[in-house]
Order: sequence, then structure tokens, then C-alpha cells
Amino acid sequence: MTGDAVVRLDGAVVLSSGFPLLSGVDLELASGSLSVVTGANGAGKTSLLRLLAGLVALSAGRGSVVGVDLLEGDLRQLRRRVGWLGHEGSFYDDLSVRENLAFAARALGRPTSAIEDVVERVGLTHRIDTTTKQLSAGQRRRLGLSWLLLRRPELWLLDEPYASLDDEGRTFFDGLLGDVVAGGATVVLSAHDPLRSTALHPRTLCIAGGRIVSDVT
Amino acid sequence: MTGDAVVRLDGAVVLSSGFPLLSGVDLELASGSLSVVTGANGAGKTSLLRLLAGLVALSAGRGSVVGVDLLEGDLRQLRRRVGWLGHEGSFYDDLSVRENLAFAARALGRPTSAIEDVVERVGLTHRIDTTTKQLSAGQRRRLGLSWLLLRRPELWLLDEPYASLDDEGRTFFDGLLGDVVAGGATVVLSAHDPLRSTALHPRTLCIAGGRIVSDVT
Amino acid sequence: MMKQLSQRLLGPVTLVLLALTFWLGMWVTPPDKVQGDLVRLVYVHPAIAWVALYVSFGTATIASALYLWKRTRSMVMDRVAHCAMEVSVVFIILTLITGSIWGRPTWGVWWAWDARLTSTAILGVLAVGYLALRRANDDPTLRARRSAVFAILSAINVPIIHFSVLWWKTLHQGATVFTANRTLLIHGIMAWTLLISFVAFTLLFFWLLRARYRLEESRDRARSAALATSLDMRRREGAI
Amino acid sequence: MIRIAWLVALKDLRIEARSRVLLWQVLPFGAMALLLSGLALGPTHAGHSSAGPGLFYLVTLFVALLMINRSQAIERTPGTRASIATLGLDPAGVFLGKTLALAIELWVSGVVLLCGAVLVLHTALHGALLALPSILVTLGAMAAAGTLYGALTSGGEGAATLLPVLTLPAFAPLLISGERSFSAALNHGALWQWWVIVVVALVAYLGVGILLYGVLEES
Amino acid sequence: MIRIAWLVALKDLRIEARSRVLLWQVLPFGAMALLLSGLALGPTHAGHSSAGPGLFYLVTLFVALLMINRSQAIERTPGTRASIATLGLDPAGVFLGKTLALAIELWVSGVVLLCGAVLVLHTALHGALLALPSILVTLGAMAAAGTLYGALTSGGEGAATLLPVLTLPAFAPLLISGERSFSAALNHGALWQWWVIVVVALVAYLGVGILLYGVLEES
Ligand code: HEM
Ligand SMILES: Nc1ncnc2c1ncn2[C@@H]1O[C@H](COP(=O)(O)OP(=O)(O)OP(=O)(O)O)[C@@H](O)[C@H]1O
Ligand SMILES: Nc1ncnc2c1ncn2[C@@H]1O[C@H](COP(=O)(O)OP(=O)(O)OP(=O)(O)O)[C@@H](O)[C@H]1O
Ligand SMILES: [Mg+2]
Ligand SMILES: [Mg+2]
Repeated sequence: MTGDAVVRLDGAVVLSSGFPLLSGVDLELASGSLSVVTGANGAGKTSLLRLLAGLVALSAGRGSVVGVDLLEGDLRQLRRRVGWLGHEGSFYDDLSVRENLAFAARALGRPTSAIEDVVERVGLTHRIDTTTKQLSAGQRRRLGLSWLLLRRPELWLLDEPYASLDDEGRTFFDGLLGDVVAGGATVVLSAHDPLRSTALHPRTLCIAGGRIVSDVT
Repeated sequence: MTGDAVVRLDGAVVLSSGFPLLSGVDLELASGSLSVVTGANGAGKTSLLRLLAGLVALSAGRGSVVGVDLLEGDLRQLRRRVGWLGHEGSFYDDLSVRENLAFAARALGRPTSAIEDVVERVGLTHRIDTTTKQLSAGQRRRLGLSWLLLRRPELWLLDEPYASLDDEGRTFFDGLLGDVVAGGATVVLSAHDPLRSTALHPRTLCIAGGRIVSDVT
Repeated sequence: MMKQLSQRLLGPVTLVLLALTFWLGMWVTPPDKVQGDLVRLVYVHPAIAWVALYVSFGTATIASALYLWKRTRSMVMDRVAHCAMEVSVVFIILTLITGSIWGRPTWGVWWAWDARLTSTAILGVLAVGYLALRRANDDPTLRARRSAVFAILSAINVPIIHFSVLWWKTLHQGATVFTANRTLLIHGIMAWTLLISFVAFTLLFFWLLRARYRLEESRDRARSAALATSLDMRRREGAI
Repeated sequence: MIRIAWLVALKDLRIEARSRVLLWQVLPFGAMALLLSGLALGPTHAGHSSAGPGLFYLVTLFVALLMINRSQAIERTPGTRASIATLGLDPAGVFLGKTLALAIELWVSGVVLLCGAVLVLHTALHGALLALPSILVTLGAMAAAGTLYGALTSGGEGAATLLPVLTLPAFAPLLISGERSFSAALNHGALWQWWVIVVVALVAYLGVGILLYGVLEES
Repeated sequence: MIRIAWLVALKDLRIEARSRVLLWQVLPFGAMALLLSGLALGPTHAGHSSAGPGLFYLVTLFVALLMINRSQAIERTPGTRASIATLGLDPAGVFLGKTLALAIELWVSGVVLLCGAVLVLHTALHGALLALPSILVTLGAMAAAGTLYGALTSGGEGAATLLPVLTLPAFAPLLISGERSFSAALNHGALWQWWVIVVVALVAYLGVGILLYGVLEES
């Protein structure tokens, strides 16, 4: 695992209609690291992850993610290199699981032959031709994971990945996390519980009031 | 606690565009009981709760909830007497927390003076005039709880209530559950983890393939 | 026994009457002084319009009303309404086509901004809207209720179409066949041919309706057979 | 019923006031559409003041479609639907409330568009004022019909595009009689036949809505 | 860029084919709108074949607004936006793809509406055929402009109502020149001036879109 910083934030502030979602975050994340962001409801976890994904703009302070400057860099380049799994991990609701993944694969120039394999891994094989709209909450989450597996981004940003996954899904996810980190990618996830897997030793960032208030490795 | 059945299902089947979400559920729930519905992703937990809330129609089999027949009864009467907390516990997105609760209170003929109290209990006082759209995931969930607290329904149907609540929120919720059951209301909730509180002794219904496959008290 | 016989005979009788209308209309009846051979359209257009407006749209409306009325509520009514409305779309389109064909030589245009024509076209859009509404709703009882209400609201258009010629006094033929006090205005073989054409097209409607209904029934049977297997598959999902 | 109607109407109007969709989006759209229809018909037709009532109603119709759609969109998010359904509101009250809110919005835009017609389409001011009561009743009937048909499509697929298909034919008689009575007002002609039609339509839609709205709502 | 354009266009058309909104909803709406505009103008005006092109374009415009709205709605759900954004698709490709899909849908409805105009508005068949190429180009330009403005409003509040306000002014020149060239075709008049305008508009909107779509997308 290399030690250079994938994420570097310096007094980062994010505003949304005048309200500071983040009120000055200083953060440095090493490449190949695993970090868990915790904090009370409304502390700013989702906002931090969205900033790192290039989905919201920086209002004050400075920062760079995967080498792209958040103020001056090309946010599209950034977004292309991160993977995002949100609260509502939905895609095109009217397309089936297979069609959604085929769209992503073609868009990224990946072979579509990998799709069945990926769907198998997240356990959606029996729903591969079901319209996304009709999936259950956990199945949507699994589709989100398979989308990420297909993309294999450098930086994984996962917002409450455990929510609405069943037990078997969580075990699978733990295994996946280990693989991803071992493969050299960086992972940041938000969670309300400590990680289940004892094999992983994440860095824990605790957020409160839009700032990082504790940082334990 | 009285022993008469609040919920009675007999071979209940629910179809959605030809697919059986529930494939024959037999169930009887006593008044004042607490039940936890578990099962793998896509097993049919959400579908079962929606059926009990009168939000989807019964396609085959028979059933009654709080004394209202699911086939011939007035589903509006039923809905008025149950409380629902869904995956997306959203209300009117453009109204503030206070306005949403005031709407519910007025609609049910409750005094609006209870609102501040209820908001205080779920810990949203500092966001009472924030537009619902801008709340964080956990705050929306709390708003959903306060909506239920205001309504005090006979039958509480909670779909994954713990998801995206923080630690303090979960503790509060456990306390709430105890109160509600002690107050004589019936609670059915779906969850992927066992309940945290050891003081509660729920009945656990395990669903798989749209049917109840195990039932442990 | 009688029922079976009439069921069996419906198709052949319809065909015979249609053929008879065609033969009488084309060769036996005389051409008109003013309209010439064009008058022969009178054995097609009014009968089709009659079926479109009253027989088929009427059937759909009555079936819808019967569905909404609690004591006669059944999925059979819903299905009849649906099938009748589909056939109605066909007949409304035929009305528009035969009317246009007739209008071109008599009025010199395919279409005129006449109240009856426009309201007939609107009825067509309503019938298509009814079918679109059915497609958009998935839950059978909700679909039945909503489409029944929509059919009844749409039926208000039918009397408007009928009286439009009186209210607006425009291009379209007024009451030519019957006057208001139901005396026949045309005579002899022409009247007989006209009568036969009305009977023939009415029977054609019922024939089509029955065929469409049977198709729907067999689809329903296939659906419930498929349901048994999908219930089974769904249950097995849990066993793994 | 009346209490629920007030509550729902207030809620809709408050959301409207907050998002300012009417002021910033619907009214400019109406103004623009009025200008464009004038343009599309070319100076010879549009300048003719006899086209005024027709164009006015045509534009009002499309404005009404936008607003009906918006009035339904408020209720349409999945979470909202489930939570509100469990309030078990009296359907007749909901119908009346949504109709009232929609009617008020339509009246505001109708008056603005009428001013537009007077300015842009050379409609006589005096005639326009005479026609105002009939316009208000027609718009009220449109609001009732729109709410009713909105309930028909709610929850279904592609509700946003299905709604116009269903409502336009229903609006046709309203459009015709509204246009006729407007024209009559401009020419100081007799009005009452057209008044009868719009008043009957308004009462009929209100009656059907109060009786059947509950049947149409999602079960 | 071309690859992405194909991919996006296919995806949009597939969603369209699946939901059949065009067939069941937009086309009946167009037919109805054609009838209603005829009615609103009354028999004397609408019967006049010179009103044909104007009415045709007016109705096409409203149909186009519905379809642009729908084309944007596909991308608008919050989850979709975030996931698709992180694919980092080439914006020029996305723009071209969405324009292409929209143009194909508009062409289909345009041809159907043209048949309607010939039948109902007494537009001369020969003239209508002559005008067809200019109509197709105009609709293409509308598709490009619609996609461009769609990106402007995406993510904002009340996008469904904001869109028409922004696009209508942009459509005004297209509407006028389309109508003129259609009228010219009917009267066997000179066409080329109006051709120049629509072709320039098409090229300009495509160019601006390819260059600036990325800037307009949500940051
Ligand atoms: C597209 C054009 C036309 C349409 C949509 C149309 C529609 C209709 C409809 C709906 C009726 C039934 C009315 C009722 O029974 O209440 C009807 C009846 C009739 N139509 Fe037409 N029509 C068209 C053109 C014509 C033309 C061009 C003629 C002849 C010049 C014509 C002659 C008749 C006659 C004679 C009747 C029977 C009238 C009666 O007995 O009341 N129609 N048409
Ligand atoms: N316009 C606004 N006015 C007031 N507060 C706002 C506004 N917009 C956002 N907020 C607040 O900003 C915070 C956003 O937090 P964020 O969504 O990042 O929380 P989170 O840590 O992900 O919480 P959760 O655990 O609930 O998901 C919330 O507290 C929300 O109430
Ligand atoms: N039309 C359809 N075709 C195939 N499968 C369908 C269809 N509609 C729904 N389903 C399936 O029905 C099931 C619905 O289950 P439900 O939402 O009740 O699950 P759940 O137990 O709540 O799961 P979760 O834990 O993920 O929330 C899912 O497996 C879904 O894929
Ligand atoms: Mg969050
Ligand atoms: Mg669920």
C-alpha cells in the first residue's frame, strides 16, 4: 500500500442555501486505506462523502481528491474515478438489472461479458431481468454494489452500505471490503455501527457539527 | 394486554404485475404484542407490512386487520388506524417539520400544541423550521417517528426503523417501543438485526419466498 | 339449448346479413337524384355510427355503471366494458373514415369544423384514453374502478354528439332517416336495406365483442395457470 | 369535509407560495404562449380581435394542464403517498380542497392572461370585463375536472403525460362554451346559453368529485 | 463521443419503447390538441387552410414540451443523478444522444400530426410533402434546443414548469421560420430564406450543445 494522499481537504466548507453542511474539514487519506465516518444524525457524513465524490461544490477552503483539485480541477475526471453508493442507490428505474449494468459497462468501455459474473457475486441472478423499480430495498443496494464491482473505481465512497442489507449480504460486503482494500483502492464509508469484520482495521473519523472531532486509527 | 387478534391473515397472496410478493401468509397477531419480521432481502417483509397497512390489495386468501376485512371492509378506516414508517419516510418535501406535523394534527383533529413536545422528544427541535427536503436521512426517520407519536395509532407498522438512526436515536426508539407496547398498542417491525433492548421479548417471524417459514416467541 | 344455438348462429347470421346489405346496397337500390351512387354510403355510415355511439360505447358505459353499483359488481362487468370499449375504438375510427369518404365529394373536404364531426373525434380520443388509463394501472380492482368512472364521464359526450346537429345547425346531415316523431322518411327497398344494415352491423358488434371476450377469458385462464407456477417458484425461493 | 377541504387547500397554497412556481414559471409561460400563438397565426389572423377569445382559452388550457400536473406532483412521491394515506383523510374534503387551491391559482393566471389578451391581442377591454364572471366559472370547472382526472391517473405509470390526454377531451366543451360566451360578451350578444353549460359542468364535476373521489384514490 | 451518443440514444429509446408513453399518451394528446385548437379558433378561422401551418406548429410545440420534459425526467431521480454522474460520461456525447432520441420521437409525432393537419385542417397534401424536410430540420433544432435547456433546468426546483418558460422563447424563431417555410411550401413560394434560418438554428444549437453541455450539467 502506497502512502501518498488520495484525499486532501484543508478547511473545507460546503454551503447549501446558506447553511454550512460542512464547517471546515481538514482531512488527509492515504491511498489504500479504509476509513469509517461516524457521527450523529445530521452531523455531515453524507455531505462529506458527496464532496469527495465531486457531487457538490466546495464553498471555501481547499481540497483535492485523487489528484484533482476541487476548486480548479475537472470535476468530471474526478467523478469518473470514484464510485458512489448512496442512500437511494437507484439507477434507471425503467431498465432491468442487466440493462442498467450493460449501460454502465458500455459507457466505461468494459466488456459486457462481466455482467453475469458480477450479478452472481451480489446474489441477484434470479432478478437479472427484473425492472429496477420493482426490486426490494436490499436488492437495490446489491445492484449498487454490482455497479461498483463492474467499475472498480480507485476511491469507493459508500454511504451507510450496511443499511437494508441482510445478514448474508453484510458478510459478502465485508469480504468485498477486504478484497478492495487489498487490491489497493481507497474506501471511505459512513456507518452508525462499528464494522463487523475483525480482520479490517479501519481509521474511524467522527463528525459533529460539520467538522471532524475525533480521528482514531 | 388483551388477547384478541388484531391481525388475522389466512393464505394471503399479494400480486404485483403477476409476481407474487406474498405467496400465502397465515398469521395471527394478538393485541398489544410486539413482533419482528426478519428474512433475506426480497423475502417479502416490506410487502407484508404494506398489506397490513392497507396500502396494497389482497389478491387471494382472506384477512382482517384491526377488525377491518381486507377484501370487503373500508380500507380507509383501516389506514386511519394504523401508523406507517417506510423506507422513505418522507412527507411534503416543501413544508417544514412544524408545518408537516401541523397538517397531520389538524387532519386528525388533535391539538397542535403537542407538536413542539413531540419534536423535542425525537430530538429535532433545532430543525423544526427546516424544510423537510433538506433534512438528513436520519432526521427524516425521526420526523417519521414524531408523526407517529402525534398520531398514536393502534397498530404500528415500522419498516426497518433502525436504519440510518444514530446510536442515541436507537436508544430512544427502544424506549419508545417499550412505552408503546406497554400502552396496549400492537407493533410489527421489520429488521435485519435482533432487537437491541433485552427488556423486550418480541415474537420473531421469519419470512422467505413470500411466506412465513418460522415463528418463534 | 336455445342459448347454444344462438351462440353458434351468431357468426353465420352476421355474415349473411352483411352480404345481404352489400348486395342490396350495391345493386338493388336505386342511385339518388342529387348524390348519385354516393348515396349508397347511407347503408354503411349511419349503421356504423349507430354501433359506435350507442351499441358499443353504450355497452361499455352500462357495464361500467353495473360494475360501480355494489349489487352487480363483478369482474365480468369490468371485462365486458373493456372489450366493448376496444371494439368501440374500431367502430369510431370506421365512422370517421366512412364519414370522411362521404364528405370529400359532398362537402369538397375530408374534414369540416362541424360540431358532430369534432365531437365524434373527441369521443375517439376518449376511447383511446380509456385504454391508456387501463394500461397505466396495475392493480385489477383499482383499474376497474377508475376506468368505470372514466367511461361514465366520457359517455356525456354521446348525447352531445347526437344533438350537436340541432344545437349548432351545421354541415352534417340532420335527422334523415327518422324524424323526431319517428316517422320513416325514406321508403321501399331503401328503407329495408337501411334496416338490414343496422341489424347487420349491430350483430357484427356482438360477434366481435364475444370473440374479444373469449380471448380475454383465455388470457385470464393462462394468467391463473401462470400464477400457480409463479406462486410455486416464489415459495421455492425461500427454500434455498 | 369542509374542515379537511380548508386544510388541504391551505397546504397546497402554502407549498405554492413557497416554491413560487406560479409566479416565476407558469405566468411567464402563459405570456410567452400568448405571444407565440399570436406569432404562429401570423399578423392577419391574430390581429383580428375575433381570434382573441379562442387564443386566450387555448393558452389558459395549457397553463391549466401545467398547474394540474403540479398540483398532483405534490402528492406523488412514494413516501408522501404512504404517510398521507394512513391519515385516512375524507376523500370529498381532499377533492374540494385541491379543487379550491387549483381554482385560486387558475383565477390568478386567468386574470393575468386576460390582461395579456387585452394588450397583445387587441381584445376590447370592456368586453373582457363583461366576460370575466364566465371565465371564472369556466376556470373553476376546469379545476374540478382537473383534480378529478388527476386522481384517476395518480400512482399510475407516466401519470404526467397521461393526465393531459384524459383532461383535454373533458375540457373541450368547457373550452367551446367559454370561448362562445367570451365572444358573445365582446359582441354584446346573448350569454345565457353558454352560462348554462359552464355552470352545469361546474356543478356536475363538483358533484361527481365529492361522490366518487374516494373510489378513484389508490386502494 | 459518437459511441456515447449512440449508447445514450439507445437507452432513451428503449425506456420510451418500454413505457409506450409516446404511442398511448403523447400522440392522442397531439390529436386532441389539434382538434381543440381548431375548435378554439372556430370554424371560419380553422377551416381557412392558411391557419394550417401555424396551428400545426403550435400543437407540435406543446407536444415537444411534453416530450422534452419526459426526456429530462428519466435522468432526474436523485439516485440516478449521483450514480450516472460518477460514470463521468462525455457531455458532448450525452447531449448528442439525448438530442437524437428526442429528435426521433419528435419526428414520429411530427409526421403523425402532419397527417392530422392534412386531414383535419385542409392543408394541401402536396404542400405538406414539400414542407416535410423543413419540418424535420425544425424539429431537429427543437430537440437540440430542448435538450440544452433541459440541462439548464435539471436539478433545480420545479424543473417541470421551469423548462417551458425557458424553451418557449428559444423556440419562437424556430416556430416562425418553420411556419413561414411551411406556408411558402403551400403557396409554392420561395423557401430558401426560411431554410437558412432553421438550418443555422440547428447547427448553432448543436454546436453550442456540444461545446457547452458539460458546463451546464450540474457541477
Ligand atoms: C368525418 C365525417 C363524419 C363523421 C365523423 C360522421 C359522424 C356521424 C355520427 C356520429 C352519426 C350518428 C349520429 C346519431 O345517430 O346520433 C352520423 C349519422 C349520419 N351521418 Fe355522418 N358523419 C360524417 C360525415 C357524413 C357525411 C359526409 C354525410 C352525408 C352527406 C353523413 C350522413 C349521415 C347520415 C345520413 C346519418 C344518419 C343521421 C340520422 O339519422 O340521424 N355523415 N354521422
Ligand atoms: N437549508 C438548510 N437549513 C438548515 N439546515 C440544513 C439545511 N440544509 C441542510 N441542513 C442540515 O444539514 C445537515 C446535513 O447533514 P448530512 O445529510 O450530511 O447528515 P448525515 O451525517 O449524513 O446524517 P444521517 O446520519 O442522518 O444520514 C442536516 O443536519 C440538515 O438538517
Ligand atoms: N414484477 C416483478 N417481477 C419479479 N420480481 C418482483 C416483481 N415485483 C416485485 N418483485 C420481487 O418481490 C420482492 C419484494 O419483496 P419486498 O420488497 O417485500 O422485500 P423485503 O423483504 O422488504 O426485502 P428488503 O430486505 O430488501 O427490503 C423482491 O424480491 C422483488 O424483487
Ligand atoms: Mg446521511
Ligand atoms: Mg424492504
